[in-house]
Amino acid sequence: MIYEVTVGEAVRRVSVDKRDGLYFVSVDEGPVRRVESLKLGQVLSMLVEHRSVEAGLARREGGWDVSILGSTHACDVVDPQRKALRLAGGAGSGALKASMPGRIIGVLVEVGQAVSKGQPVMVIEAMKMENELKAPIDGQVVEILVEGGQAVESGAALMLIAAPA
Amino acid sequence: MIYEVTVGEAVRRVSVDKRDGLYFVSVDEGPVRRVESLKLGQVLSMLVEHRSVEAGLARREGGWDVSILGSTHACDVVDPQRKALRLAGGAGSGALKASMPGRIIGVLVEVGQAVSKGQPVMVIEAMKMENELKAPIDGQVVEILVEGGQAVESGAALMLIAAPA
Amino acid sequence: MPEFKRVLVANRGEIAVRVLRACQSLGLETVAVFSDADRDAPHVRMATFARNIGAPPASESYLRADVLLQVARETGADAVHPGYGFLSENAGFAQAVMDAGLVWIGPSPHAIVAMGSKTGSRKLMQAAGVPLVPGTVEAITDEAELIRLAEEMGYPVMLKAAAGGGGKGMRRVDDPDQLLSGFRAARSEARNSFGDDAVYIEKFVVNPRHVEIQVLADMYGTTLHLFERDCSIQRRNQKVLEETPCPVLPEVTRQAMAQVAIQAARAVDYVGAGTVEFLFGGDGSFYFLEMNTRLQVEHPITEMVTGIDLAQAQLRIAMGEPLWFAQDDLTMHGHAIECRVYAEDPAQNFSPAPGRITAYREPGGPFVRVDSGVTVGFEVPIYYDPMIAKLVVWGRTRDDAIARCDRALREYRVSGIRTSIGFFRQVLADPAFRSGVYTTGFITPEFLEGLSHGEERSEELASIAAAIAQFEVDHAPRPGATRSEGSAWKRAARWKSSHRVKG
Amino acid sequence: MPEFKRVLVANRGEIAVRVLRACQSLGLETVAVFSDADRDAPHVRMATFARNIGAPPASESYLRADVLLQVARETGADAVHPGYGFLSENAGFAQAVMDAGLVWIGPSPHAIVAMGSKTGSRKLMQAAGVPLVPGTVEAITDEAELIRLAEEMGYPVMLKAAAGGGGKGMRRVDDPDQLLSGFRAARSEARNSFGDDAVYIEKFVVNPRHVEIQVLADMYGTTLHLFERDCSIQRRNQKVLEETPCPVLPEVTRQAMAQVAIQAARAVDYVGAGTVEFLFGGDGSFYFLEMNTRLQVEHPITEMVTGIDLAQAQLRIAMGEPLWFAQDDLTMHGHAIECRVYAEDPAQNFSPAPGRITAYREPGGPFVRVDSGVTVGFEVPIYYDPMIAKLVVWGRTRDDAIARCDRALREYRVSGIRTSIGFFRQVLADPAFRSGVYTTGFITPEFLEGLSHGEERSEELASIAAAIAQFEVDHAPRPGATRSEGSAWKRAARWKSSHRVKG
Repeated sequence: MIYEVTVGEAVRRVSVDKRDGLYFVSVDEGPVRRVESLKLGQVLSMLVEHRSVEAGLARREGGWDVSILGSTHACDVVDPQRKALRLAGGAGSGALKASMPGRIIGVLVEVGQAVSKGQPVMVIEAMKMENELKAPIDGQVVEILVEGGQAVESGAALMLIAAPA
Repeated sequence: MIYEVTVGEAVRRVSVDKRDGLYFVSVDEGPVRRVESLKLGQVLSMLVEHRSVEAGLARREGGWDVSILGSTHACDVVDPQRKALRLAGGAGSGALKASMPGRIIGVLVEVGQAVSKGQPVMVIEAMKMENELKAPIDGQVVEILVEGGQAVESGAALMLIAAPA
Repeated sequence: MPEFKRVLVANRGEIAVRVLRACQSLGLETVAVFSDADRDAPHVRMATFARNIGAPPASESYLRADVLLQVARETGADAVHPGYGFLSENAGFAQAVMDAGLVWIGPSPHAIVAMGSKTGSRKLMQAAGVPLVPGTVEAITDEAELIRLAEEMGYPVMLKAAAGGGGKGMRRVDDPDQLLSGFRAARSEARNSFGDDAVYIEKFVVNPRHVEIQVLADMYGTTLHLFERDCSIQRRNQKVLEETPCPVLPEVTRQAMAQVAIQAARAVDYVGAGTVEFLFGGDGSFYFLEMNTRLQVEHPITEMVTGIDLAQAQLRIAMGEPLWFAQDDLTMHGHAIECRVYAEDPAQNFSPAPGRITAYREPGGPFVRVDSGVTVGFEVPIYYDPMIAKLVVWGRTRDDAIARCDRALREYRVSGIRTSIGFFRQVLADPAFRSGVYTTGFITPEFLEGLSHGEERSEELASIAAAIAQFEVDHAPRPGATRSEGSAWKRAARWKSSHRVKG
Repeated sequence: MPEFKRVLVANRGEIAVRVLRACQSLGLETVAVFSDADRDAPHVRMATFARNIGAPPASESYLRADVLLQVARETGADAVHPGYGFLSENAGFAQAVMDAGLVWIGPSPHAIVAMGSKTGSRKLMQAAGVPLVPGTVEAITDEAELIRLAEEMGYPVMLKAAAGGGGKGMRRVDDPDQLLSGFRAARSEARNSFGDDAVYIEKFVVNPRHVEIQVLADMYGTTLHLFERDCSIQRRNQKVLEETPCPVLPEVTRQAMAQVAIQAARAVDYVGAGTVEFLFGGDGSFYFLEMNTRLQVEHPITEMVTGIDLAQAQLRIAMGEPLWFAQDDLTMHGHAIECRVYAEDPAQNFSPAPGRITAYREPGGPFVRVDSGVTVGFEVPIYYDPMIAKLVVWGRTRDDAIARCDRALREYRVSGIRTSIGFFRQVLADPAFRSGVYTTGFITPEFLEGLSHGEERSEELASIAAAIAQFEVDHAPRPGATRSEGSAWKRAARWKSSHRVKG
């Protein structure tokens, strides 16, 4: 099984095999490492060639948030075979999702308005801090799914943006 | 719903009602107390008339082990209606079960031997300590299910004792 | 003599837990309050009694003075501890508590009011002889006066347009030669920018640090200091890491600063625990900033080096106990550091990261203390301050404390939300921090840039973990079998050993 | 100068964790070892490397010197720390480690052997002038000699049948008048019981306490003491709670005992951390019992009052560092108490209670330390010592420490297994303990009897909890919905607030 894992700018091809309860892992076709891995709730205790690594796991859209020694790495995980399938499907529809739970305190655009990728379109407040949410693609605002003042969960769909035809 | 709860020597009749997510509890027909109860994993966080009580729970044969402030109370819980049924069933067969996980280091009786209730019949070792297991009833040893040296889980059946006919 | 037996703690999170612990050590009963977002929070589960006080937004729960007083009445509480934040520096609430016949665990409303106003407290402190950042508030027109003032306050000085803002009309002047030319340039710039050439002069504090003095005062006029805390490591003007002693504070300045703090507290007849904050310049000068009339977030480091439990001290003082130690009984023993663990993402400019904590393990062992307000399973709410815990360590020397702090940070495990734990390891490793010579400008954009570039090796391990986690999901035989590996070890072991004995 | 960078920790549980922490604070890499029963234990998860060393029984894993040395070789470890228990006082293992070219973090095999034999160490100590419980080992026949000996050692004395046992042929004699009649009676009883009238005399230590002195010695002949620990609270001759200072030890005796301990250590050229145990009589006398040539379970209370990290000290001494402080630099600061938390049921005569820990929360806050070897989800194995954690607290005074200890015990939450946490609260509440005047006989059958009678109110609350738990099982709508109440609070809250804003 080969996964494409993206952390920040870096993309790694991680090949994973499981035999007799042990994982054999190779990164970017480097040496194969033996990993004894034990899942304890939301934590993965790994012995990577006997090196002890504890990784906290949290599911995220398209992959996992992995915490190692207090730092969290956002890992996008793609199975290249499925990725191919996914890319073949429809592209260009942009649903803006809440990146954190919070309260919508500002909607900066209107339905019908043209927006460009990266343009701030909404403001969400959490823990006394305001955070701008940006348009994921160039396009036109089709629908706004929340109102000012509304509390939202992380991942909730907030706005639909249609790519130019 | 009324439960008969036995802790040590004391038997209490605990009546439990649930309305609108709140429990209304009365012990031995005493005053009805309002209990807001929240189960957090194996812990029950109760507000008993606003008094905050945290109870650790562990399932045990016939009831619950309940830990409050570091002390564990073995609570046998019986639904009187079912109890009636249970008593109506067959009585007098005695299966000796392991009271803790450990290793059998001594079998003190033989098949066919007569034993009396409370007589030590087996020795189990756990954490460098030896512990005697006692016959649960008067009777005759019918079968010994384990051998010396064997490791057993808590609750494992160790020996069958038949009550005198 | 005020007596009380049951304390309502009008707060949440780690500070509520902190106060509950102090109460319990003194044999006092406690009443916790909680909003709908906090039912399963530790403070609710630790208190003697707990009452719901409303909806999650603080304005509908923790800031509802009327509801808090009603709960105090209904639960038979006879004292109120406000913690920090929320209503802790609200003189009206303090007065209302006292009017209701309850003991207010804090200074008098008079002291809160006096220190609450920036300008009012400056005037009061000036009258009490407390040093303030020197400067004029009126425009200067006479160049001779300007020269005299600059000489008086010492160089460097700052010339500022009275109507200014955004850096316009500001001139730093480092020596007398440049004073007049700088003054003329500033006036001209001010006139051009704001149509007003009024310029005033202020001392420029070079390489400032934020240093504060802890004070304790009883009802009988005894006011002691418990030395300083250095709180210069800040992000967005908020403290994130504090240490004591301040690594660059000369003993003579420490003593002088402490005396000034006592003076400041006495000027408002202060009672209880309070903190006097100073700007400490690289040239050894220091200036009063403000007094916080409550327990400070970073109070634990003072506890670690003095052995005094400040929250217990607040309670005992409020009970009317005279201070049970003298100034000479207090010494600084070793070095302490506190890291404020926030639910936030340092790599994303410290953006908030609320959410459910799915795994949680605090560090332990020698001279490590965690004051926290969360547990596993708790959902860090979006409504309040993102601080979830404080990691406090002690060492015989500063180097010991730093090494132990790094060790404890390595041990701290939080899953489900992002935290600032990894960020602190970077602070501790920084040469400027190591040297002890740093200022309030320590966290620069460059420092943050470094954060977002994860370590290669750590990222590779994260990739492997993510791939294995994904593999397990893709090949999951059935739900609920996640512990199979661990059990396999044990099953195999049992089988082997029982087999061996039989054979 | 011995140098090392990677330490193999040949142990498990809390002491393995303790040593890992010390290594990490010093920047050393670590190798943890684990049996099949310990794969998910914290020490495995905290170390740099971890290796499986065999089946759960200690004889097949933690006691396998050969396997440990092989793992050290394979992992590139260059030093071995044995912890306590297991191979820590095994001179052969120490020698093998050194023969393999690795650094042994402990005293020399010679010192281990010398102190390992009860009779050998007594002779050695006698030669070194260390006080032993006075007595003869040969039978006494001459009454005049008996009188002289009794006078010499002081009353009360004990007459013991040389062939005796089980209390037969033993006579306590409190004053000279009873000596000869007691002697004749003892001889006659001995003759009748054992057919042998040989009787010897030993000093009777009245109301004994177990007091021990911590020592630290470097490679260069410097041997210091770190004061005493009182370990008199015992069950089945095993320590369960320790405190320092000893509440009844006069300063002059403390000094004398400390000097004797240093003498004892010097007599075997001791290097590293060690403990000299004494019997301390109610009359102020004290006698050498034995020396433990390793880190002691109860070492943390010494750390709390001296500020010295003893596990780090072991490592630094083994690196060849001369002691970095002098005797005069050491003072006792405040009071510390340790409770050994066992997985056992105090109400059932402390019978073991292994099993899976289903919920776990350690206490925190000021001056509270937990050294533990477990986490939630861990199954406490049946194979090893039942100690799962040590709760250590500090206070400025003994009363402060006791109050804080009780507070911390209240806070400690363990579900799934029984522990001695509640038992300690009973110890702390006991008037004899409070007074500080107690002996090794503190835990009597009557004390245990009190334990098995639960508190009425607590039992009632347990009954209510059990009934509600049962009710929830009986009325469970479907599996996996256990958090519904909590979520309901939050759902309701969100709904309310979003509703409000819309309206």
